Amino acid sequence: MIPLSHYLIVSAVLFAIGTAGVFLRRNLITILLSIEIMLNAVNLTFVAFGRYAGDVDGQIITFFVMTVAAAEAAVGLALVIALFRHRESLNPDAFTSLKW
Amino acid sequence: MVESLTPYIRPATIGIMIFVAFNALIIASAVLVLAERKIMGFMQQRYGPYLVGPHGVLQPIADILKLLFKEELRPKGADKWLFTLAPVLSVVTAFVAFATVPFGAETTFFGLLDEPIKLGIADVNVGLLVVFAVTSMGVYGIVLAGWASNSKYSLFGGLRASAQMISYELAYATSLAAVILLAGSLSLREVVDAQAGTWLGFIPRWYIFLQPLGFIIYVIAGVAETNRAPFDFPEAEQELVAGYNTEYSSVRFALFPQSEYINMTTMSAVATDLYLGGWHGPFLPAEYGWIWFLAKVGVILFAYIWMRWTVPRYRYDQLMQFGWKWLFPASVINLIATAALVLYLDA
Amino acid sequence: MPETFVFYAFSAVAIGASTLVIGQRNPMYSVMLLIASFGALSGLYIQLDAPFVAVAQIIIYAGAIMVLFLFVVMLLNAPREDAAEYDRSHPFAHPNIGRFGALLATLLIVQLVWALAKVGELKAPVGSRSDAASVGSVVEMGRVLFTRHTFAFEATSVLILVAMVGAVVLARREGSDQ
Amino acid sequence: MLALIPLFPFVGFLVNATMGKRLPKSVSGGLASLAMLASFAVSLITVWQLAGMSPEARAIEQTLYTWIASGDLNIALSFRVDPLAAVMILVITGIGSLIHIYSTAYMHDEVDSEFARYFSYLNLFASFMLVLVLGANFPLMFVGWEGVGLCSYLLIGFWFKKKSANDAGKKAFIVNRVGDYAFILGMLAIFAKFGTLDFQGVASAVAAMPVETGFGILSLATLLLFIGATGKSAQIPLYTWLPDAMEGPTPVSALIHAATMVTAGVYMIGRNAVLFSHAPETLTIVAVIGALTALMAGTIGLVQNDIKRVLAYSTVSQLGYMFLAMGVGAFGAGIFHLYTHAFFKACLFLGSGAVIHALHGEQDVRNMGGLRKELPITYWTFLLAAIAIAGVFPLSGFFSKDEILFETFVEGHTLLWTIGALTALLTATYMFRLVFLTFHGQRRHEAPVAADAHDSHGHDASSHGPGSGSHLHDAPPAMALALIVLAIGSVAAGWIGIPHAIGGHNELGAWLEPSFSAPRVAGEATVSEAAAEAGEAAEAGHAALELTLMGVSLAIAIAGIAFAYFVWIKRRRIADNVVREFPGLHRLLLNKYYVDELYDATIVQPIKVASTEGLWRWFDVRVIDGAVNGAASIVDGSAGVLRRLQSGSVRAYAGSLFVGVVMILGYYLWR
Repeated sequence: MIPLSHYLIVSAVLFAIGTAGVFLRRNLITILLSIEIMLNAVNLTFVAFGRYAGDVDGQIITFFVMTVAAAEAAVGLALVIALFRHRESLNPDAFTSLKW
Repeated sequence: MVESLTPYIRPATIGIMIFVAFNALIIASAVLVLAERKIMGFMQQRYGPYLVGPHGVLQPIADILKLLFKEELRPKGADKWLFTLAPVLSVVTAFVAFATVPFGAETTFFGLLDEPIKLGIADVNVGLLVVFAVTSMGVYGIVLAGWASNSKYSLFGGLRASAQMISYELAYATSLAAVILLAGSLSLREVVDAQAGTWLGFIPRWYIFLQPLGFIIYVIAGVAETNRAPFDFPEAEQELVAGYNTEYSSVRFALFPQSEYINMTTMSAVATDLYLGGWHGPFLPAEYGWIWFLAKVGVILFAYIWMRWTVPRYRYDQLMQFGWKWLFPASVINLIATAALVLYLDA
Repeated sequence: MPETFVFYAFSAVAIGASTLVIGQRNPMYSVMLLIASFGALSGLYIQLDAPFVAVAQIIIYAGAIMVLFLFVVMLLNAPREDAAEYDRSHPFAHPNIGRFGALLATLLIVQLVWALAKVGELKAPVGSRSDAASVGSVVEMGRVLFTRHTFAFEATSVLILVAMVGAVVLARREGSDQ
Repeated sequence: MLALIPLFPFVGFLVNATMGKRLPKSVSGGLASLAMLASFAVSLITVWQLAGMSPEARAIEQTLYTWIASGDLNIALSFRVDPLAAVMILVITGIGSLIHIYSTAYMHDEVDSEFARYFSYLNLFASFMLVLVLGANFPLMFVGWEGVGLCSYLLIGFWFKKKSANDAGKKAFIVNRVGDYAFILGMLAIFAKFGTLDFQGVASAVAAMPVETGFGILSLATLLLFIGATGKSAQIPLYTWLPDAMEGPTPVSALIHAATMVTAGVYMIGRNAVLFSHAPETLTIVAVIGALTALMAGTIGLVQNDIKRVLAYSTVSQLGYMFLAMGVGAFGAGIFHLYTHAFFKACLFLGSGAVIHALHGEQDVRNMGGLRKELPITYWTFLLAAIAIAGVFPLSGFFSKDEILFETFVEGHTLLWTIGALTALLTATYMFRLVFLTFHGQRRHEAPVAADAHDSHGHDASSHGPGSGSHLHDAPPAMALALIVLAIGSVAAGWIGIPHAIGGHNELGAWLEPSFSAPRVAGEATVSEAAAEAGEAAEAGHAALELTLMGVSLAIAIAGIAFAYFVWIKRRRIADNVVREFPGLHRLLLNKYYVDELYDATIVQPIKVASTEGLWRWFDVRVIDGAVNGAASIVDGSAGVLRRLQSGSVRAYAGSLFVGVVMILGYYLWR
């Protein structure tokens, strides 16, 4: 049987990858993808713990996370499209007008 | 490992099943190619393919050979990997989708096997969802093909495919949910077995009689999912030369119609399992139920082809309108009504 | 030890794919690789006796959300990143923030692994405390979802609605209001 | 059942207020009148039930639910009708419905929405007034008390496009607020003393106590309540709003500022008769104030030229009478006068309204005269009401006023009696001055011009067509009906209170008697019975004296009328001569003793100055604005530094957040 900690480590690594992606990439879409990676890492943690504790709550929370992810993707991509229409660019550093 | 996913069968038999199903699908697609052209001919009062072999029955073989000997073209500026991946992906998903579709009761293949086995590759407790999941992956093949070949027609085809398939998946899934409610199980085999027997001795207990609306929605959405006429927008000859597969040739090209026909077969098989009582039917012993199964699938496939050569293509906006404003609400209503019915009967 | 092998295989695919997702510049590839990573994750879910979550993962993430991403990528058709113009006024807006972030990420991994190492209980096999049936059954899941978590469920439905409206409003071109 | 009485008008209000704009006049007006009639019917039934009971137990109480419950303060939303309340609800609903009907004709020139607004206000007023009367405890009464104040404000300022109307409304509201404040204090005092605010509870608690000697808590509470009453019922010192209230539509003046609302104070004292009768100090004050108000208002009324103002001052003076009665402990007499006064004063106002209506907004008596011919109905009804108020036997006014004077005399307040008698003379005089100036002699006006000149009235003269002044039309049927009914009332209303001295037996007095005594517990009954017997005996003893006094007051009335006739019909010069002889006095009266100016100088201006110079120029500008600006500048300064961090780059933010995560996690690990 695989120890719980293995799953947790996997999810930790995935989460870190996601976070790194947010910083490394200069493309809004890829950044959104990185966020999806993070969410999935968390999902994995939930499911693993749920299996360990032996109740279905972990999986159910996963569904809620998926729902949120769907909503986030929809709104995020809509924003990306709107932004792209304004400046022909997907670079987050190009949208720094929201400051002092 | 997980009990739920292990179809507690011996690897040998699972191998047999895979072999059977795989070849069955390939043959089916070949037969469909011929059938399509024959029926088209019949409908247009022509002979259709007639030269290759008696009444042109060998026409599919000829087609395959022709395509095999064509040159592999890849347009300049096309994306190397995805251009190759796309057709493979579509055909693979098409095959995999069939993995959890049972197509017969226990049989020994006319005594070839010492003990009977269940016809069907994997019997999963969420089989229905697996089918749905894999078919939903099928869109990628087309979308990638459209994008990778770096041509505007293909791109339009891909965009259309993605939008269309996403839209119709909703109605598709919702109509499935109604059946799941009735059967109370996600396992296709259990759904089928729930339809054994008859009402009043002569009406078979098929869900099509409980779910007429659901069945219609399923078939329409299925047509849209497989990008068949009248919903064949991804490859609308008159508008985009050949849609997503404009730039394809030879084997890569061959894989697309191949996967399309396999998807059709899967759709029909699932429809049979869900609505037409699968392999259950009169006159034949349960052991030969798979004959019934084949017959029913054949009927639905004929309907597919019939539809294609009878109904003209929609306009794209009409497609979206229809999908979102009619089909989906109808399926939701159907689902709610079914749920109410189930509740009422249980209470 | 087949399941150990399966676990490592899936984990490797998931991590490798994710690394590649953030590792190269073409969003198209990123999307495809992410789908692969999701597939691997659903494999892990199956191994965790959560077949329903696994299938849902494929249907929702791979089948719907990623198609949406793909659609947008194709729509905007901006395959490669453009070089950024930075304003130096902010410490974090520096070109090297990328590397800085990567550093932080590795730091985070170290910390998390360390934290896990600290907790001895987690070394126990994942299935040791309960049997598969208790978490595997879809019926049980549905029951809990619609009894204990009804409110959250409804809330998410509202959330989805809001997101839908928001997306429509945002993505609509100016001037096409009528 | 009881709840229905205020409910009907309230429903009418809701309907008119919400969908009135879209309703035609006939519907909205008819609806409002119907609501009033319905609640009148219910009131009749209620009173019938009441009459069925034995005199001691005459009370119906209905508790809807507990309204406020906090600590030992426990207030139920409960209505209670006893003989006193019965009289009041009959007056309110009866005269109220008449005035509603009258208004349908009077306000007919308004546009639909205004029309509906008017009737919604009117209905709201009626329902609040009924709540005031039926409320079984102070807070509920106070609800009605405030509500009628609000409605009176709304209705006085009904023609809000006119500045004068707005000012009058505001004045009424503010002056009333002064009184209400005192009223609240009075309630608090009572709660502090008795721990309950229920009328019954207070009454029984007080009945247990000895009559207070000197100025104690009871006197304080009652005095505060009385100040509230002066506000609502326009007594010195808070009477100044009532004359200005005449800016409102005339039916409103009739209903609110003559018949019902202004009598609320009197009713309140009657309701707490037991309480007040235990505070002799206050009672004396009440009596004196009442008498003085009566006299002063009478003198002012003698010289006013605006027909409605004259009536207004006469109202004030009649209210003075009522308070005089209350003050000398003749609660029954006071209520009796309230009741008769409602009839003839309403009739007078409506009559004046008819005149104004006919003259398209002319209100100045100097421009009237000789209307006897054109407006017969108005004339006769007006005349009857005038005779009634002047107090001529056997019209209603006579009995009530006479009873008051008699009681005053019997109680030994000879001075007050003199003032009262003098006021009676004045009343008769100025009322008939009004009658003669308005209806006799020759026409002294040109209607259209007058209409344009003093269009102090919402009507546009043109709606009647120019030159219609040459031929005036009498009150339309709806108005005529109200006038006639009220005239009959002002003749006959008094006959239920005919004193024993002239062979009647004061039914009203007997009817009201239980309301003014403490709720009796078993065993006490005999005592109060004895008291009643004694009362009868006293009545009998006084018969001779009463007869003489009657004669006197009747003579006074006749004299007043005759004097008026002599001065304003026979020898017009005399009046002018008098004016010329005593210009100072005349100006003093004409300017209402300069009371308004006095208030303005002593109260309004100081407050104005204090608030402008002190609160505004110094406190607001220096302190408050200074604080605000200071805070703003601090924020501004710090923000100028901190804003550097806000680069607008999303990844920068994410980076800072991420650093935070790593650091916190690190802290927990290294710890």
